[in-house]
Amino acid sequence: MRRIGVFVCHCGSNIAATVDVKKVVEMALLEQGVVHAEDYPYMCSEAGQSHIAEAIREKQLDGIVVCSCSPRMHEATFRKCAEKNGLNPYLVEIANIREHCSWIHKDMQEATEKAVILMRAAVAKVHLNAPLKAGESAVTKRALVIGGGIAGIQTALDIADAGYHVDIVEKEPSIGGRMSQLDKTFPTLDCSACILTPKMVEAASHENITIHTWSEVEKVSGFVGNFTVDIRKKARYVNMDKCTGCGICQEKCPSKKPLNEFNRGLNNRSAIYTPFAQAIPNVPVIDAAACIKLKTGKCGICEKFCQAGAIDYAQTDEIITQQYGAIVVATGFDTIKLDKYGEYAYGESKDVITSLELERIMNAAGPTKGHLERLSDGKAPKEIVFIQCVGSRCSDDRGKPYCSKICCMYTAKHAMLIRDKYPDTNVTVFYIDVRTPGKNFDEFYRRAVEDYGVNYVKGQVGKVAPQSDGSLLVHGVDLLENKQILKKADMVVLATAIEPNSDVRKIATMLTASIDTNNFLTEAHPKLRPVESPTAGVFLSGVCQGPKDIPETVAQAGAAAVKVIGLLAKDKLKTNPCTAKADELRCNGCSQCAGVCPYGAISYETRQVNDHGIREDRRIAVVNSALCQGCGACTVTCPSGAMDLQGFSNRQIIAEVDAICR
Amino acid sequence: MPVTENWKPTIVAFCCNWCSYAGADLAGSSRLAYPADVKIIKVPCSCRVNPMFILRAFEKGADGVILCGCHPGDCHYSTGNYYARRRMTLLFSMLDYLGVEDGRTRVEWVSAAEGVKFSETMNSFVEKVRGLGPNVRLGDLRCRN
Amino acid sequence: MQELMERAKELLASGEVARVLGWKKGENDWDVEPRFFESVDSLQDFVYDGFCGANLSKYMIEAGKKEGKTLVFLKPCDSYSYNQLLREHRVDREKAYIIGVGCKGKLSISKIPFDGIVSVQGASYPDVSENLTVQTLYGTQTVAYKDAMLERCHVCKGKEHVVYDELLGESTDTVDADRFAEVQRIEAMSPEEKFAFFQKELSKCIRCNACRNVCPACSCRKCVFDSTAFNSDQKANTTSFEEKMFHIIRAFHVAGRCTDCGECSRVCPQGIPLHLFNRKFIKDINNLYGAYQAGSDLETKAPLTNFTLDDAEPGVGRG
Amino acid sequence: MNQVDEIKQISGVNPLKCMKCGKCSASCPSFYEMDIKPHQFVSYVINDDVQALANSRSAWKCLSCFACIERCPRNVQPGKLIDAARQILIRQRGQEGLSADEIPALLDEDMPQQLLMSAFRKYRR
Repeated sequence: MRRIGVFVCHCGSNIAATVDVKKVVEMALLEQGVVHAEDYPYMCSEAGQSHIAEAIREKQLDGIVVCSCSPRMHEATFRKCAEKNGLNPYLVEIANIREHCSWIHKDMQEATEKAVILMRAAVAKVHLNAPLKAGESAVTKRALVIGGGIAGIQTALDIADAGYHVDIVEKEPSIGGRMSQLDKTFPTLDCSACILTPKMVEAASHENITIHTWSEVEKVSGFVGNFTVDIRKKARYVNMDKCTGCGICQEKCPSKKPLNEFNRGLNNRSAIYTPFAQAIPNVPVIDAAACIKLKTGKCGICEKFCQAGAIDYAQTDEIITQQYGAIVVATGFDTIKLDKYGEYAYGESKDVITSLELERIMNAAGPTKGHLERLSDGKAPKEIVFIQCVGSRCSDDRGKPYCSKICCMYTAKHAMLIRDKYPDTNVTVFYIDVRTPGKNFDEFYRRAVEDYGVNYVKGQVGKVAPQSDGSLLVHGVDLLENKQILKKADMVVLATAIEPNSDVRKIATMLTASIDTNNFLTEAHPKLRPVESPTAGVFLSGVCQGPKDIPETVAQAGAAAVKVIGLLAKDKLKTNPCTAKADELRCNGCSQCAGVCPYGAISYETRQVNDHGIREDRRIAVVNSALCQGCGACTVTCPSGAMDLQGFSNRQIIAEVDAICR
Repeated sequence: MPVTENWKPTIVAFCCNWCSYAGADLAGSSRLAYPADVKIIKVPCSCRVNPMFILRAFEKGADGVILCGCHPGDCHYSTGNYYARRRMTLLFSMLDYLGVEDGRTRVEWVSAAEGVKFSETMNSFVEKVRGLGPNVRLGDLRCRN
Repeated sequence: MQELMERAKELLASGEVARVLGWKKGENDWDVEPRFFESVDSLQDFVYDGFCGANLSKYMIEAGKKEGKTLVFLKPCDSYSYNQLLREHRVDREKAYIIGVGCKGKLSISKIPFDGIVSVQGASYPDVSENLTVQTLYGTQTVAYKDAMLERCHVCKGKEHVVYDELLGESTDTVDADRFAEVQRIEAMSPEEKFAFFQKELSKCIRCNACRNVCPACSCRKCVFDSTAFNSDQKANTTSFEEKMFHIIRAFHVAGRCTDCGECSRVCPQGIPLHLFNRKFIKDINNLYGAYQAGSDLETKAPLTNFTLDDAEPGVGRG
Repeated sequence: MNQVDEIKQISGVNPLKCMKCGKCSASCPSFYEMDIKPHQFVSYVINDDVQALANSRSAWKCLSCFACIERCPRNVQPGKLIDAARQILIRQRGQEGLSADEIPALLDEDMPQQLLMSAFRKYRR
């Protein structure tokens, strides 16, 4: 019979306010096998843990139940504490009487009653806990970074500097990501390419980094420490070793119709192209959908002009399979589609553009070679209106419920740059609240207002009506003046909401990383573990985890790198001991369980078994505990209950059910 | 059998450790109340819940059993909830076939970020079970005190 | 029946098979029992007629462990069960010599008394004829063969064998009912009526475990109800709920593996229509996940160890 | 039931959802005829001043064109609030609103359909 100690935490007042902890202790002592029960204001504190240690020694406890906060918070803490005092860590169970009880019930009597029941369930379970031992599994000393934007590049550089090999997989023909499309960056207004390109070159030349551009992750299997990843390198139709990047093929290519994605579709590009001048690798790709040679077999001009003989129309996709110890998701973001926002006439008038399109227009390498002009008639705009929160902070199904965080800063940047370069252009910004909370951020915004005379108006815009004379009539409102505003504008820039890259859901499913309804990857803990996914071995870097600007992205990229280095530094990883195990006397060998195992951890062998005196060769299921992750699918498929899950065994769960329904 | 006013239903909720248990924690930290009759049992994945557990809960006096798991596609073990979905569909269909009130059992997919959904699910489920009164059809039909 | 007996003798005598698994006449004409015949002359008692409803594939689990080959006679519906056992590695194909026997539909002895024929002495029918003559204390009565047939034969799955070494005897088609008609009739009832129906049926259950012992799919070395695997070893139905639990779990464990051979209903001493549980699962699986016949082949994944991304949500059709 | 609950119950609007972005006022065609502007409706309800809203000129100047409801990013539906304010006023005045059978007498060809719809919406019993 187990000697169990029950420790009830007040959690300051979080629990004690609505749960009578003394009553829980009193009821605990009535439970079978409970030889010690006490309460303490902060059980997870040093002092609290010393109480547990003392009780273990004094009362020779071999089972601990801590009634406290969620096991996702402090189960590890209490298990370490038990282990330090000579008790197997898997003989500790947590009853969640805070998040699942005290915080959500107001009536003291009701909450206490429930806390007692949850305590009983935990005691009933601990009675049947087995002293498990964590296994070990090897760690492949190599990391994979999905996404080659600033987040991916920074993470890869930091990991590579620590001496581990990193592969970057980038969907586009070149790394650089969203940042390579920006003109200037806030708050220092230095040119985006100037601070990004050196990092790209450093990543390209780093001996520990391999870059796979024009490639996508196709399949991921395995788990932390040994992921097996299939990477599809799409056919470039250009031999990367021979190509010198001279660019003649792009000039001579007759097919100029495809829209240039890099310039947000504002101008066109040739079928064979590199997205931008400083592309890394500086090797073009052929867009199979637009290339006349690949479609009809005629043409082949680029092959003729290429002195290096690098063009190879016969190239096909290639699948590379690689082992990794850790995977970092750095898939970045894109602006949302504005087709549901008819009131801003984004689709109707060419002069209503998004901020990202404005970045390209103001960029010297952009479609207008850096001249600020209207896309409809090419004239310089005299009246520009910026509209904030387009699609952000919308709880209807058209937009996103969250604030995209970076728009107030980049709109202030745009306004300042325009007023500086074209002093006679008036800039008006319609805002709900200006949110510039970073270091030197508010000062930056105030400079736009005070030094550059940008006209900020508090009030959303109701409608943008394109007029017959080509101008745009903006129906706004000035809530502070309580006046409606009808402003004639030459150009309207929408600060569009951002959302994670469209492929992130596919990647999340492959990595079994949890993802929320806005397609942001869920972090293990919003405050305490922001760069790790709950799925061990998967780390988050950049906007895939939530809206953030470049300084935060680089900071998070570094943090993710440190977590990866921490993981790769270990030779052996502790594996979860709560794995499945087959009882050889009950197993029918019917291989139903292998049919449902997602990790292929179950194999079968015929061996001799002594079933109460009957010696027989039987076909027995064997679980490879290194591969098994403990999901339990096999335990329910097994009709005879032969397959059981250690740590969550059939009898333990039945015991919990009985304790709850008593 | 008249439903006595102070009758409180017993609800067992099996929550998967990675999504719905975290969703329950979020409901807790956001102080989104739901009736105290709901007691949560943590399981590694929704595919760990055996029909024996559900029937055992009813046998021992539960009035409603709800199974919460990750949204299909988000399962931490990639395919766990797909199997749970098939098993529970067949089990619930059999319980309806036996004439058990369909409000007593339910499956709900709740992600770790959906604290509100978790609380709303529990409130609506308890409401439905309270409407059905104590569990008779899946309990012991012999004389009750 | 004669050529079966001759062939059995021939194989046994030649030593190709060590034993023959067939049927033997029991105390009365109609309760025919499965039996192992070890010697040629013991084959005199071999019988194959309308009363041989027993499905012999389950006995092959143990037979496979003995020395030498076993000759077994499998009706078309029994062959599905054998195939399912083969797929679950419970039987040894090399140790079995399978003769697929023709089947003209099997008789259910429990049906005869209910048609007002009392104190039956014996029953027999010439091989070909359409009806059955029943000798009773009060003279002989004739019953149409079709009326005395087992329920499962009215909805027979088809007369071709899925696994055999050789075929003997012809079959006649006996299908004249819709397989899921009864299930649909119950499904259409109100919850109260459904509850009353099953309460009435299941309250008759005496937990003799005949259904479990005869079912080829329900053949665990140690049944979950006989072990402490779940701490729920209810050997007897002490409460009305346990009757339901036993039959729900038994049907659930064989869901996707039950070949609908109808043995459970045939052997139930209380005459409970147990096939209604299994057939309900088969109907749901067919509707929700595509028609699947357990035992039809060795490759397709069983429905409960398979999934598609857009399966129906549990309880979607409910209030 | 005090007026705040009454207006919330009629309109089904939760005024607390408003983030004061002003898009309703920006889209309102009869902004200038109104004394209380659309973005202020919610504050009058929150500050328990429903009577002022009911007695305001805005209640009758609103064309119930639903532009504000269409474009409100927070689904606050201010149009329904002012519509509910009208209902409260009509109820206070003993339900002497427009009834369907009085309409044929008021019809003339060049009266726009929209006006009829909004009149019936505003003055119905």
